[in-house]
Amino acid sequence: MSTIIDQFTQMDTNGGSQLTAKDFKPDNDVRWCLGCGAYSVLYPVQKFMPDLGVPKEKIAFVSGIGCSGRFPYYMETYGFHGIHGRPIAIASGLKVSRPDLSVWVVTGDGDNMSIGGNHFIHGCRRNVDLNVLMFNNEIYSLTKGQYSPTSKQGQVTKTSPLGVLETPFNPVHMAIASGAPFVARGYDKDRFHIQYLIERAARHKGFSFVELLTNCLIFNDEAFDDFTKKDVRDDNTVNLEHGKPLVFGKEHDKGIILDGFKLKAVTLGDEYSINDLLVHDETDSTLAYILAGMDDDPELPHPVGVFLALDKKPYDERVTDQIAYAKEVQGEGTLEELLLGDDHWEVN
Amino acid sequence: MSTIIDQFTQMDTNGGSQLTAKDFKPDNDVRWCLGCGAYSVLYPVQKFMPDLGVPKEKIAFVSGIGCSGRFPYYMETYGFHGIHGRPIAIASGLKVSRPDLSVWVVTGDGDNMSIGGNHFIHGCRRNVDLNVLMFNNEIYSLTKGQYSPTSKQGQVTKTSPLGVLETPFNPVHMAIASGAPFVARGYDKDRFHIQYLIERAARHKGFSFVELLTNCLIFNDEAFDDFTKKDVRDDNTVNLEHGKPLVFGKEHDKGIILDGFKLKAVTLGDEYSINDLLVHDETDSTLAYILAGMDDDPELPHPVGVFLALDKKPYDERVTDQIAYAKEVQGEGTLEELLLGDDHWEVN
Amino acid sequence: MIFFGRWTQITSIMELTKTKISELTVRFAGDSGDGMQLVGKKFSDALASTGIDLITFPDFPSEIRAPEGTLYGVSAYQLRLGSKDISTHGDEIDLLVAMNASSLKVNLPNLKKGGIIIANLDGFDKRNLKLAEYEQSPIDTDELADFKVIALDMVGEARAKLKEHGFPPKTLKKSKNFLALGIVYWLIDLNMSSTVNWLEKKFRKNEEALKANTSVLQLGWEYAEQQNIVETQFEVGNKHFEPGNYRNIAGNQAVAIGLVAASRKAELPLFLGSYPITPATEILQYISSYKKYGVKHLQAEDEIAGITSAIGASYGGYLSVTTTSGPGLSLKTEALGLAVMTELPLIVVDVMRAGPSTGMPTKPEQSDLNQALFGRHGEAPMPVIAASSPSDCFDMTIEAARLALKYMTPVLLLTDGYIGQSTEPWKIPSPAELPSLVKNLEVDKENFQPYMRDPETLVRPWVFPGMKGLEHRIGGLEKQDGSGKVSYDAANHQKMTDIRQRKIQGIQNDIPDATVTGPESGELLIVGWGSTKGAITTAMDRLTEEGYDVAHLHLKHMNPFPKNLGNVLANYRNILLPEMNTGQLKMVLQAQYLRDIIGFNKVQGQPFKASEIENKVKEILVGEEVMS
Amino acid sequence: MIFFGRWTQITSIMELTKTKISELTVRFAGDSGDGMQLVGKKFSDALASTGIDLITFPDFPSEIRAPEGTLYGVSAYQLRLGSKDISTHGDEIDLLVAMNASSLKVNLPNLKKGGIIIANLDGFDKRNLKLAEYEQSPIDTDELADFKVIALDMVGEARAKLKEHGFPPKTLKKSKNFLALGIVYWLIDLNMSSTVNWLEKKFRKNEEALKANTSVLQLGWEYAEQQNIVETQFEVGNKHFEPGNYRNIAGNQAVAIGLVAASRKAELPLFLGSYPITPATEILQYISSYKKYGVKHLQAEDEIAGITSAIGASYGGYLSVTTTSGPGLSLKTEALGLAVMTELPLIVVDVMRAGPSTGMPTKPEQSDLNQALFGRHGEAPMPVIAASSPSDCFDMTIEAARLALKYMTPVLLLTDGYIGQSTEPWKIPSPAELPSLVKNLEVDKENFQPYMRDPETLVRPWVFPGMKGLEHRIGGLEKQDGSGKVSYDAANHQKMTDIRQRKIQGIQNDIPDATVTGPESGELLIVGWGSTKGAITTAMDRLTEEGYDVAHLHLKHMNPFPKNLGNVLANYRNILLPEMNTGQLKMVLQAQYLRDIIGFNKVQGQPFKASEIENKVKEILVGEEVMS
Ligand SMILES: Cc1ncc(C[n+]2csc(CCOP(=O)(O)OP(=O)(O)O)c2C)c(N)n1
Ligand SMILES: Cc1ncc(C[n+]2csc(CCOP(=O)(O)OP(=O)(O)O)c2C)c(N)n1
Ligand code: SF4
Ligand code: SF4
Ligand SMILES: [Mg+2]
Ligand SMILES: [Mg+2]
Repeated sequence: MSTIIDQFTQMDTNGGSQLTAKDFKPDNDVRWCLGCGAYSVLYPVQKFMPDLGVPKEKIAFVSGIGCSGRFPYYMETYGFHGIHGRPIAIASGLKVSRPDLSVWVVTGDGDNMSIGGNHFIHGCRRNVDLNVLMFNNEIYSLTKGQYSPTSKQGQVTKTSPLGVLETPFNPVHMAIASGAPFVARGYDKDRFHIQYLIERAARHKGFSFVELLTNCLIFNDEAFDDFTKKDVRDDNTVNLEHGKPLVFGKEHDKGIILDGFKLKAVTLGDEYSINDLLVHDETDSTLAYILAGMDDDPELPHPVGVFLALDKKPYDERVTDQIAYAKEVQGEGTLEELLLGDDHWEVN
Repeated sequence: MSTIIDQFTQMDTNGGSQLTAKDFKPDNDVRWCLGCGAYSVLYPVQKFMPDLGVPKEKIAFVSGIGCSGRFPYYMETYGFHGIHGRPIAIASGLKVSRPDLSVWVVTGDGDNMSIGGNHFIHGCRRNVDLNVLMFNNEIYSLTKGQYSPTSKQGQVTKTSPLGVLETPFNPVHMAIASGAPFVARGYDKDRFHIQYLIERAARHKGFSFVELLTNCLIFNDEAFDDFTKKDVRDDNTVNLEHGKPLVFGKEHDKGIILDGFKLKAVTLGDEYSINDLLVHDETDSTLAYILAGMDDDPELPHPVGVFLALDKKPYDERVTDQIAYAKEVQGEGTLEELLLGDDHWEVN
Repeated sequence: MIFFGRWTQITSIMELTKTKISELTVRFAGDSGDGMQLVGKKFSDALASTGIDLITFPDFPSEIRAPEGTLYGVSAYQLRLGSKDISTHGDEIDLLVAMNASSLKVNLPNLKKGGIIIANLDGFDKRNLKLAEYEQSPIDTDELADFKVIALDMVGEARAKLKEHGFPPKTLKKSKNFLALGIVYWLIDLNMSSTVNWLEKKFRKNEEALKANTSVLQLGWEYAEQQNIVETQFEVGNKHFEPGNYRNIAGNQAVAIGLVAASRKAELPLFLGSYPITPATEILQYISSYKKYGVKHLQAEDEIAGITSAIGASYGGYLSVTTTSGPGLSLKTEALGLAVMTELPLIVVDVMRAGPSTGMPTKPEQSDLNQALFGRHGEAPMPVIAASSPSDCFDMTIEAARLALKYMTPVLLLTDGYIGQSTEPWKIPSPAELPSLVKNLEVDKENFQPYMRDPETLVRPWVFPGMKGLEHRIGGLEKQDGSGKVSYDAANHQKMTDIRQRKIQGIQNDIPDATVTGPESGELLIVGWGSTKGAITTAMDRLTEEGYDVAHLHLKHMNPFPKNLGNVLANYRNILLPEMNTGQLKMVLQAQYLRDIIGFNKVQGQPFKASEIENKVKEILVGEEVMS
Repeated sequence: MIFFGRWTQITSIMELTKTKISELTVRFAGDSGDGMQLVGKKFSDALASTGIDLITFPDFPSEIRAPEGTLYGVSAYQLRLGSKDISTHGDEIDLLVAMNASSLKVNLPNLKKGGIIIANLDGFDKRNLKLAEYEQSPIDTDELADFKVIALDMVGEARAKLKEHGFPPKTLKKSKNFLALGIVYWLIDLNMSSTVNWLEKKFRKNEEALKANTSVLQLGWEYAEQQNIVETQFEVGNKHFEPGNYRNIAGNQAVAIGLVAASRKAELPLFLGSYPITPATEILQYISSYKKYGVKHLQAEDEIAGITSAIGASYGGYLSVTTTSGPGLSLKTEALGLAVMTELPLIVVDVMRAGPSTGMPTKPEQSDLNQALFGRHGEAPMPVIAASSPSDCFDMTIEAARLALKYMTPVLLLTDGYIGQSTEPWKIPSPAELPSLVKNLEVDKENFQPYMRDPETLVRPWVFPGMKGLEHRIGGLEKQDGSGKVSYDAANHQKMTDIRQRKIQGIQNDIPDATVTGPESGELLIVGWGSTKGAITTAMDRLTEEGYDVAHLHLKHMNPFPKNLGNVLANYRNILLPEMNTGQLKMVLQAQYLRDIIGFNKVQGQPFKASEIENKVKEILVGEEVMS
């Protein structure tokens, strides 16, 4: 059914290729604190947008509540600043109804994993073609510093003066276990890499989840410094690249091997060569899960990059297909037919 | 602080050991359909209760809404029939406030994984010492047959006349990824095994999640027949036992081996002996995750038994400890001190 | 033993005669497994298609399949049929089919003195009697002396019959409901062909089942005829139906169809985001079967995702809907505020059930009105409307869509479990007759601002992603008048609050005046809303016949009220307001019009009986209580 | 250039003199990073501890740390101080500290003609002027001609001073707020020792910082003295405080302390289930720091888990609480119904903010009253009470606990972001003075039924797991009277609905009568509720002084209302109801008492000014509009 929507949206629309990052900056101030990790996502996104090849009126950013939730105000596209925890649900309705749009979700660790946890896991499972950027600063920032579901056990915050009692979620684990076909992670101190991940997420058809470690300098400063600062980064992170062995270290002298289903960090040299190393396979969800487990092992570097990229038909396409199928098999339904139903009778 | 609660609950309480299953049956009818899989959980629970060694006034069953939600009415203990999706949250409040109780949660695949999904994952993570029995019949039964988050892709239900479009959750995967320390699975056609799992769950300190495959003969009959019926059961399931190799098959002639991090079914004989088989380790959460993945592979049997049993201090104990610590370090707080605060002044 | 209360003519004994009746209440009752819903439905289809008016009322137990024979396991299907306008499913039963002892026991209190009982003896064995808590079979005692009892062993009779045809006995148990139905058909001398046709369709591929069922149905008829079970058959005249196409329709189905109709008339695609909940689930089920109509739906993980996904689709330019019942409405309240703030069109259907909390999920009530009107934090006004009958659900759904689209606002449509599941014959409109629906899609691109407004209606434009050059941001924070930018300005907040309120209040100018049935002024006005309409109408008919000075005003718009409402109320000395709650509309009317209103409140999970309202009116007017 | 509005005495020019004042409104304004909240707080502590009465009002931007110098980034701390009862934070500013151009611009409209401005020149440089959208510095133009301006380069002054002491310059920027504070101290000739003491405590381990800060504070004083910045210092007399212990307290803190106090007096442990939300988060934060008092809390995954975990703990025998603000209250509505149905004690605190939807989270409003009273599906009545000042939050928290425990019911306590964050001196009660709280723990074990009731109060017993022999099941389904078993019985549902309503209504007999300040009958009664009390009281003082015939009734119990309320209302010709909403209490009062009420509605995210109420009263009484 060609609808009014087509009529109103298909007028003089052209590709977005002549645009530049500047076209995506609206004329209002960015109101994050100077130095907030959120900028490190905003700029790469603005930069990448022209390459997306989608006209900006066909792009929508949906967010929840939190510092991260302000993101849509900083993008000169369509934007919807939803309520706390619900951006994935809102965006799902938008994308299912409007598969022609490029729909992005911006959320926080509290927004997405605390109040929004149910929509998150169902989003992963349902696989609507959304690009979800989760700003994980391991704290509730907008409400000024309470612990979040990703805060560390023992962390002192305004609501845990003697330390957090819970163990944190591993967002990558959750996404994989819930069925997300695309799962990645980056951190604010490497904007270049973030831009790569954003591009990958955008190109992936289906639910793409990108965890972005963004420092909140006010309420949880230096949360990721032990592995994201320039000087320690190479030794304490490993970048996952499809088809490539897991090498890390300043001197590229370390790597990860697989021992049964356990990961071990080794030094390249006499005992181990690059050929012994685990080779990353983005299409294996069990491997992705195992790799994400490195976070919990102090002996292992923190994994970043694309954990998983599975081909899986998105829900919104399935909906379209099912409708097409029904029309084909049952015939296109007319209103008259529906009104009359099977059991009507006539009075003359 | 010894409270009024102690005063009212510590009177003439004795152990539960002289009790029998009959003592746990209240005098009202069970109102499930005859032949419902739910009975296969009810009876083992009633049977096990005397062995729990807890007086029945110290036992509480909390449930949500669904056919399964009626469970507390069938137990002569304390019982709370909550609202849809919230039993874990209610039970968490109960157990955190009353660590002296044995608190059980009865929930359904809809109650726990659809509307209650957020409380489920946070329950796993928070690790309050609850015993959660999830009746998974892969359908919403009480509302008469709509698909649930565990319904199979393509399944025809009242709300999916042309087939479900989503892929189902794997509840065991979800529980493990969310941090549950104890995760198990049983099915209605083996009540003896269910009783074992219930006992294990009860004895485990911390959040224990038991997925129970219970057939709904009205709205989703035979959902599990292909691997739980007597004649196919041995070939199509494998029972996980700690420290034991993964053998299955009517003739105990098949087994599971680990190839890297992949599982494979093999026939014991010339090529493989029992010593080649994967030995189950309940304390390894990565292994547990890998094992749960067998569900997705048609070549592999469905795993049942205890996937994971990790030692992890429950949240409710941590709360108690933190309070004790605060009292020790800061001194026991008096009301007077709190009222006066740090900055008061006196007017004469 | 037989006393035909309202029947107009009794002919001589011994010879089979016919009694013309204008109304009759029939109730099929048995176990959940006895197929009472099915025969009830088939019977009402047959009636309706021969031009008899009716209202049906399915009445299930809350258990899916309660243990056989229990009192709480009784499932019933009631209908009132007649040759004149029927507006309720009937207060008292004239004809009761009781498939077992429990179903007799549960329904006896509502059986009219002199009514007929068709009892299945098979269901009065020892076990059944015990479960029904009878010491002795009531059929053998004089407990039923006041009624005409037709008792037979349906299974035995059917067995004998089927044996003739050489059918295996396992088909037996399942078809005894058709035997009962055959008897009922004979009693009102109604052609069974519509039911036979249906059986033929259903068992197209199973000749044996077809033959078994049709012959058992036939057997019922024959049995009744040959045993001379009553001296007189009933004859129901036809109602004068206007020419046109008709069908039996339940409220939930009417909502579903109405949604599609509205979307077609608005030339907008339809989106439903919903989570199952009794008694609203059927709407979701119908919609999910409308794939060939191009309808999209999302069975959400919970009610919050139901409404927020619908808001997302509305933002995307769809006619968007979410459906639920009480507990679900509670969960949607936060998101309703978002829809108010973003001023997006949205239809929210609440099929009310008995509360509070889980309450009595299968029973109707009107106790969500407060929640609908006031159940949101902050100042979040939105239109609230209510449907008054199964078929009115169709009209009010279209009205909900009209208001939502025209005024860029969420609209709450209230129905309840009673009209949601009851059926009545409905004159099917042709698509062309249905009103076209206005949308706010035209914008002045040059001066575009997301919160620019039509100076009259105060409505903002609907601008959705894909519209070039109109990119903008909206959300739940307070926004600057016009620009829609986030604003914490004090005066602006006042202004926006006022605008949001005036916009909704202004709908007064766009809804029909309240009209009254009966005298335009006088002693007593009955004000009703929602599903009480049938009972009030029936009561009104009787009262008017008896010469009482009563008028009836049925409200469909609860926010805003019709403009003339205050004036109408002022014309009556007394105002009586029957509600299935403790007085929710009463409070709002009192607050708004400072009129003292007599509340008549029934909170029993049961619709009003016409007689209850009748008596209440008499009590007020005559000043003395009249026994019901 | 100086005009001292209300000051009683001006002495001769040239020589430093003192002016006695009875009230003064001071506002510290600057960037979020300028430490205005800190100096405001320290100043008010010093004032209060020397016996000066005051109310404070912190007023932050909604951004965590908005870009420096912007208009929307201004953070302010206002206080009204005086030698008589102070009940609001002041309408117009007498003394404004403006640390930069934006803070001047934003606050100038509220500065009283003749008021004093202490401006930090450093914050009026080019960049700052531009951000504040000034073409030219207002200090150099005649824009400020109506005010007394004291402008100095605080950073420069401080630098010079610190150099003397040999301190490194990096301590500079951070301590300029103390320089401003020193000037203010001098202006009212107030002893700085309490602030110096605090600095000493704070910098116990950092001598350098201590010295730097104290000497900058001192510098402010000296600067003011030596520069002769004004001809006359202010002298604030002391208010007569009753003997006792006092502290400055904010409403949120008072709630937190009140909860612990209630739990101690009830001899019950305390449980809080909550999810952070502005402006209620502080209650959760305070409670989470009360571990040594044995308090348990669960920071839940969402508001629903917050309330349901609290219900679980209540079922377990704890005094249980959940705290939130508007959007969170919306999410809790379903579970509130469960608490009503299970009849368990529960305190729900809603610190109201401006809505709808996300609205203006940092701004106060009174627009959740409807939601509190009516925002649940089904018939789910519960007590609703409201606190009227920061310290009243303590009393009303104890009242909430009293009602919850005595009547086995959830209780909704409404406060708002204004009184939640404002402070006032509070006379600290001794634990012994506080009321003991009744619980329903005694049961007749022999005849125990979970829904057996006290015949008078209709309250059921509180029986929690662990009590031997009393095992039973409760839940959200309708229950049989007495036994508490699930029941779908029609008459029973009516009965239980009535009981639940009568139980709550019966609380009327257990709450104080409504009392009036002012004449017991007459022309005009101002009815208020919640945080409007301060403004109404101040307005009343002025009006009474001026001889107007006005009375004031402040409601604390909104459901049920005090028994005598109808009678009281009947004693006045006009009733004026100022509310920070569009008329929510007005509606309820009109519905209940059929009285026409004059609503005075401010929905601006700002508390009422006393002058607004004053003028409104005059408008009504004199019949002519008076300019504000
Ligand atoms: C229903 C509701 N509950 C609570 C809040 C308060 N709230 C706003 S943001 C937030 C947490 C944000 O944390 P996160 O998602 O991590 O975002 P961040 O500010 O850290 O980017 C909370 C609790 C709200 N706005 N709405
Ligand atoms: C808030 C709310 N939403 C929806 C419902 C309706 N409802 C009751 S049970 C149920 C699904 C139950 O499914 P499941 O948990 O799998 O239980 P089962 O009946 O299959 O045991 C639903 C949707 C409800 N009672 N409350
Ligand atoms: S408070 Fe933290 S997360 Fe928020 S804008 Fe500032 S630095 Fe960023
Ligand atoms: S409907 Fe299904 S799940 Fe429910 S009681 Fe019957 S068989 Fe069991
Ligand atoms: Mg965060
Ligand atoms: Mg189920």
